[in-house]
Amino acid sequence: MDFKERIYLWEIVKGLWITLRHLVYNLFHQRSMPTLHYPEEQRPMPARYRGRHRLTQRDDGSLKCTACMLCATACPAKCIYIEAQEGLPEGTEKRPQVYNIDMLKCVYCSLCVEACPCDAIRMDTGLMPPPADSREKFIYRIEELTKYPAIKHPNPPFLHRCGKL
Amino acid sequence: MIVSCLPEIGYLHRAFEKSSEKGSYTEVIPYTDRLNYCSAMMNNVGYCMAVEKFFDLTIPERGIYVRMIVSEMSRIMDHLVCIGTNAVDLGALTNFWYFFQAREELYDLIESLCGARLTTTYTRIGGVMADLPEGWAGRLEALLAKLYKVLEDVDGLLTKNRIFIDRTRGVGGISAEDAIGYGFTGPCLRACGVAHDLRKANPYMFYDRFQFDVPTGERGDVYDRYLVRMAEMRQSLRLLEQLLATLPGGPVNADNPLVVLPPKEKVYGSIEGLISQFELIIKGVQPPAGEVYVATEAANGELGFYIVSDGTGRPYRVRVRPPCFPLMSSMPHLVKGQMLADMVATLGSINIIAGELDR
Amino acid sequence: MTIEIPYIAAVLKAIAFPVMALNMIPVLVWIERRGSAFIQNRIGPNRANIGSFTFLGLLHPFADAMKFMFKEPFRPENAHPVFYFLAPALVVIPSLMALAVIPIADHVWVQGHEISMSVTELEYGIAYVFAVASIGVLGIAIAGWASNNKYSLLGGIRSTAQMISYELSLGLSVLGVLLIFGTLDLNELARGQGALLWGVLPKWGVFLQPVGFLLFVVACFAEANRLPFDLPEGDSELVAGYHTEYGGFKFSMFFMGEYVSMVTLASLIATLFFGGWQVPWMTTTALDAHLGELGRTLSQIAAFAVKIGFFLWLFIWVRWTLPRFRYDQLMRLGWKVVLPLALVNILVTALVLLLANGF
Amino acid sequence: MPKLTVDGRPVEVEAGQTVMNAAEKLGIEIPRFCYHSKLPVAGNCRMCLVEVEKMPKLTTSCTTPATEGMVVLTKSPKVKEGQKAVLEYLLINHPLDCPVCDKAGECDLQDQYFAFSSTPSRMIDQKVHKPKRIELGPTIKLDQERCVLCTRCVRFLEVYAHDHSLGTVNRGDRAILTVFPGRPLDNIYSLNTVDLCPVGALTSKDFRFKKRVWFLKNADSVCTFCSNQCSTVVQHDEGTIYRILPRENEKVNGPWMCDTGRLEYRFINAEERVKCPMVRRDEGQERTTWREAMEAVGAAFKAAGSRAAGLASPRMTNESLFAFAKLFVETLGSKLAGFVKADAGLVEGAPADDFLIKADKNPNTRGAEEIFAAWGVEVDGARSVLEAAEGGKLAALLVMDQALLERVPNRERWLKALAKVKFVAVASLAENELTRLAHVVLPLASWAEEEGTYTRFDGLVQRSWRAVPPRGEAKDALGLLSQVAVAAGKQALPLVAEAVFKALVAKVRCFGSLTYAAIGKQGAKAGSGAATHKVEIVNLAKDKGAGGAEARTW
Repeated sequence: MDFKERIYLWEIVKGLWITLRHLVYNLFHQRSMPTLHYPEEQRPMPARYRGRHRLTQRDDGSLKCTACMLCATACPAKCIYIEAQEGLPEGTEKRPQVYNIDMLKCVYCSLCVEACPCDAIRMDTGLMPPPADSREKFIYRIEELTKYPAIKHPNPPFLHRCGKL
Repeated sequence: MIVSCLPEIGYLHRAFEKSSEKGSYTEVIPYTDRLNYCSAMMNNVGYCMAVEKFFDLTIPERGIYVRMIVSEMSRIMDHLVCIGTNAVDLGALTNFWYFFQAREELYDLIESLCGARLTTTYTRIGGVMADLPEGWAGRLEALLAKLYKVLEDVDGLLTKNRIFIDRTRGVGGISAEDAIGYGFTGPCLRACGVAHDLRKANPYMFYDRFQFDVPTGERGDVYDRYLVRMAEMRQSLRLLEQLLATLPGGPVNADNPLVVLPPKEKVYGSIEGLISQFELIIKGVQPPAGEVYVATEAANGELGFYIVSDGTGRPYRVRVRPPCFPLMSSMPHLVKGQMLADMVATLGSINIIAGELDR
Repeated sequence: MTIEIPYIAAVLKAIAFPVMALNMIPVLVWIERRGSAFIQNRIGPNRANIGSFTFLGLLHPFADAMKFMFKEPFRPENAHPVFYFLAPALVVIPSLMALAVIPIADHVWVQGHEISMSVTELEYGIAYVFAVASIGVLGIAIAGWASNNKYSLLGGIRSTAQMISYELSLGLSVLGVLLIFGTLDLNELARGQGALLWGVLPKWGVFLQPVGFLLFVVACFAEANRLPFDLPEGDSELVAGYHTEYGGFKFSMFFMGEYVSMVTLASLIATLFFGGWQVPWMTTTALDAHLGELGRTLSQIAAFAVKIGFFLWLFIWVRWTLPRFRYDQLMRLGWKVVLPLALVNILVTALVLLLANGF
Repeated sequence: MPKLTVDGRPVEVEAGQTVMNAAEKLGIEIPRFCYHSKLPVAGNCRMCLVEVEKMPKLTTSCTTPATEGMVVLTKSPKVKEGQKAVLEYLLINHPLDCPVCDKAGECDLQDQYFAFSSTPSRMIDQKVHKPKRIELGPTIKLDQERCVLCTRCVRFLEVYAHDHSLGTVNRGDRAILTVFPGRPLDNIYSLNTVDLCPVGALTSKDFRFKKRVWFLKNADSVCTFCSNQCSTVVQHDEGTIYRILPRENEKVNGPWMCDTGRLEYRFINAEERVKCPMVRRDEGQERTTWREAMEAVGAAFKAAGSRAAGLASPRMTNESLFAFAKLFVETLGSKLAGFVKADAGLVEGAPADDFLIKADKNPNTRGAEEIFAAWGVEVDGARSVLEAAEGGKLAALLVMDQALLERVPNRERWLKALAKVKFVAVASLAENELTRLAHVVLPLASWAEEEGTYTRFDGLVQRSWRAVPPRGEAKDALGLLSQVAVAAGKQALPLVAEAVFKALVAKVRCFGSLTYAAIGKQGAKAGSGAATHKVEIVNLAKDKGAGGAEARTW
């Protein structure tokens, strides 16, 4: 410690100067502060944001999902529960009868999206799951999973694997 | 005055190692996020490097560059948290906010890279989840200058401030011999004057291609740890600058269909891709039977993954060598004979992350 | 029956001054919160509103006050049934009492009566302030003890020791000023600083006694339990120290006590070292001549307000800049640095005065 | 005995063996689709190509006889290239069906593509489309796009089931597997073709879309549908059984199994099962607790003394039968016990063939006879019980199987007789006439829910492992019998099957010196000493299928 450090004051004044600088700058640049006024202002979610799941649909509104269970297999939290049923005569051979995601178990790793061979599940809603007051309400069924559109629709399947998104 | 101290660990024990045996090799990656959650990316990288060692995989240059970039970013983020919270414990709140703002901006970048801030799950066995998005490197480059400024601010507020020096100098010190004896690694060891850094001592990825110094301290006390971490952040920034300047093009994932999932367009469009997808998801990657140990220089020190494979798609055993554990075990030694308030400073300076400590 | 003017004035002042002081608290809290926010690149509280008006967040302190008032007044099971409730009052009342002798302007004449602009004017004013202010420590010590909590007790003990140590320095560091002006009456002190020094500078204590000023300010910080001397609270070590067990209105009384004593101490600094209500370079007579008595009084009050405003801001500003001392360091500073310096300061001052005024 | 080298390793095989056999002998894996060790060789998939020195082209190892001095390479670059080419060829028109295909996860095409090729697709043209979701018969659906035309299914049906309904028609990429119009594939062995199919062309309607195969867990078991006792694998997940597959056992069933046996699991999953004990009150049967039910049983049996009787079932395991006999003969001291074997008349009329299906639908008739004989229970004990019941001499009766009435022709007589018994307890899986008559119904575990051994009609003792936990409050037979003993104020019986088996071997001489370890997964016959106790195997010696199955060489 040299003398300047030893007498406390010099460094304290320097420190005060730094904080004052921030104060004055922020006083006059309030808009550039990083804080968001949250409910009114919302951060734009990046295109890759892993949000709430979404089951994609074909143009006729039927689910793309074929209940192949790869997502349930890849899921490290084992939060996906699927029951298959015979498909409609005009559609694919198999379709899900039950497709539940337990959002309380989900860890948002997106391995299900990566596993899906049909582009049937995506996490591109840009939404977080809203709070609920019972465990049952956190089990999202097909209705909840098809409720929200993508933030960027159509979102080409996993283009970001090659860096284009 | 602290007469004796007994660290009680295990309150965040989540059976990481046992749970890892339950799923496929890929399913462990999200678990690794939860080890040192301040620098999840580095855990991802370390784990994937360990599994890749089974296969002798060659990751394309760009993939390794990307991994190095995220690792160095994570190192900075981790040190920002460590110093920021340490300062809060000493009553200086403002530094924390300056650092956390910088960290937030780094997180924003991480988020646009992999879609999550804390629980990244970014790397994959054989590469990474996704290449850098467009314009990402430029955003990072712009952020680097800002980070230098933040470091300067905190430097100005703390480094020469006598109150800070009084609180940290000679506090929680340990000699180099004792530190090695306890198994210290990382900044805490370097603060004792031992210039041991796995990136230099046992270069992995491309650390031997770039210039950076290994900052060391002298006395191994809280103040030296602070200085070493500050210097390391500057070195990481230096590394990031070099990495960004020489970032090559090309693919990021290894070209091995037995390990890496096929590109999505192949999965949707060809039976071959579809079959590979199914095989890799159902059975997982299946490393040959054997065992590997891969250690990386994580933010806190040597983060090692020891994996035993029995040739199936599930790890037979995963063992983590967490940097925190030896640090925590030295707590009684570090704080003995010191004052109660020093405990807070010391604990903060060795950067105990319970997720990693208890696993 | 006619009540004489001085009595009416005394009653009015006795009501108005504490009300003014208490009303400063929300403003101070607001400045503290918003100021710290801006220092830390945040926005700070700005949500409480009436209709759609938020008044820049000014309503938050009021909302807080309301909340405090409606909280359940509980007592921890093993806390002392009497002292636990008595302690907050013991903190807040003396700090309000100490304000009684602070003059905010020169005397005014109302219908031929000379009225002082303080609640009361005492010849030994400064001694009264110290005497009363030191009762506050009793409140804190009792609060720590009566809570029956080890952290609170430690906080209380720390506080006692700290206050005793620094009260000595506090008293000694002003002796120089008192020697120079030869009075203990605060109004007289302020009046004495109206002259000019070498025809240029106002004859303020700070110019005559720079060392005394610094020591006094340091001692003030310690007296007010503000960072870097907030050891009785020390949130990282003592989980808020003496008021750990307090909530609701009782907690807010500690809070008020702290802020009122900040006001007292800031007023003291202003009065002792910055000429009190003196407008620089303008004496009371000069102002009377130009602005009339009302204008003069108002401008003096304004000058005083500006001065204590600055010092209150200094309290806040320092808090968000510096780390906290350790207990032993605080004691060392108090006994080994501040106290000897104050003694030397008195000696030198006395010698100089002796030499200047002749034996 | 030709000697040859495969991949540089010398091997000697018997004359007439193929190169494939030689490689298998060395443990070298050669990929294949159409070849199956139990089927005639077709050689049409070309997957098993190997390189043989001095042969100009790659040759199929499944058809090439091993000859003296042959040098075979199975992993040379040329072979690998050939394998890749074959796989690419097979995949050209293969539909992108893995997500909807039940075979995914156990599909030879998937596994072999991944193991032997994993080269990306070069196909840019439209795939050939063929009919999908064809109802081939009551049990099977056909997808002609997925079919790789290996004809395993055709060959199986022709050789084993003597059924010529399946066949391939057309050529080239128009070739399809099909049945004659209006002649569905309706064969009791049809589901074996689903096992044989290397891809997902043939899928079982029963298992279709129920569960992904990679979630299934296996438990080795024995089919209890008839006295042939096919070795099986019970595939289950989280307490539910999803399908039963044959387990290869040369001594019993080879790799085949009949459809009836495969579908026998359904009653185990059924919701209608008795899940908790029931007691008859005035207004009918009411749910109750085990404690209350056993109090009633205990009171009745205590009061009955030697007037207690029991009826076992030849569906029970050897261990349970042993415990049952021990309970009545030793613990309760009642000579009135027996088991109800299928009536000769019923066995005569039951479906049976010369392959795997036997007329006696009770798996363990022989075991029951041996064990009861060892305990000195008369062979026709059931008749004595019936007569005693008719005479109103019975105070308490324990029936171990609700299917009692299915095995007797004189049901009315039995019903009338049982109605006269003062107290009837029925350990049961499901409700029927008999349980409605019972005073207490006790939930019994099914065969998949308990461990034990069964003795086949030819004396082969086979082990069955527990696959799933018992439904509801059901108890396995050992536990239930022990409870009865305790309730009657006697000592508890052992609960662990292996311990009971040890006691059984000690008591029943015809089990020789068998142990669980000796039985293993393939079963074992007791030594020749076991034959000293001569038991007439009712009606089975006359069964024409018995000899036929034995005589067949796989």
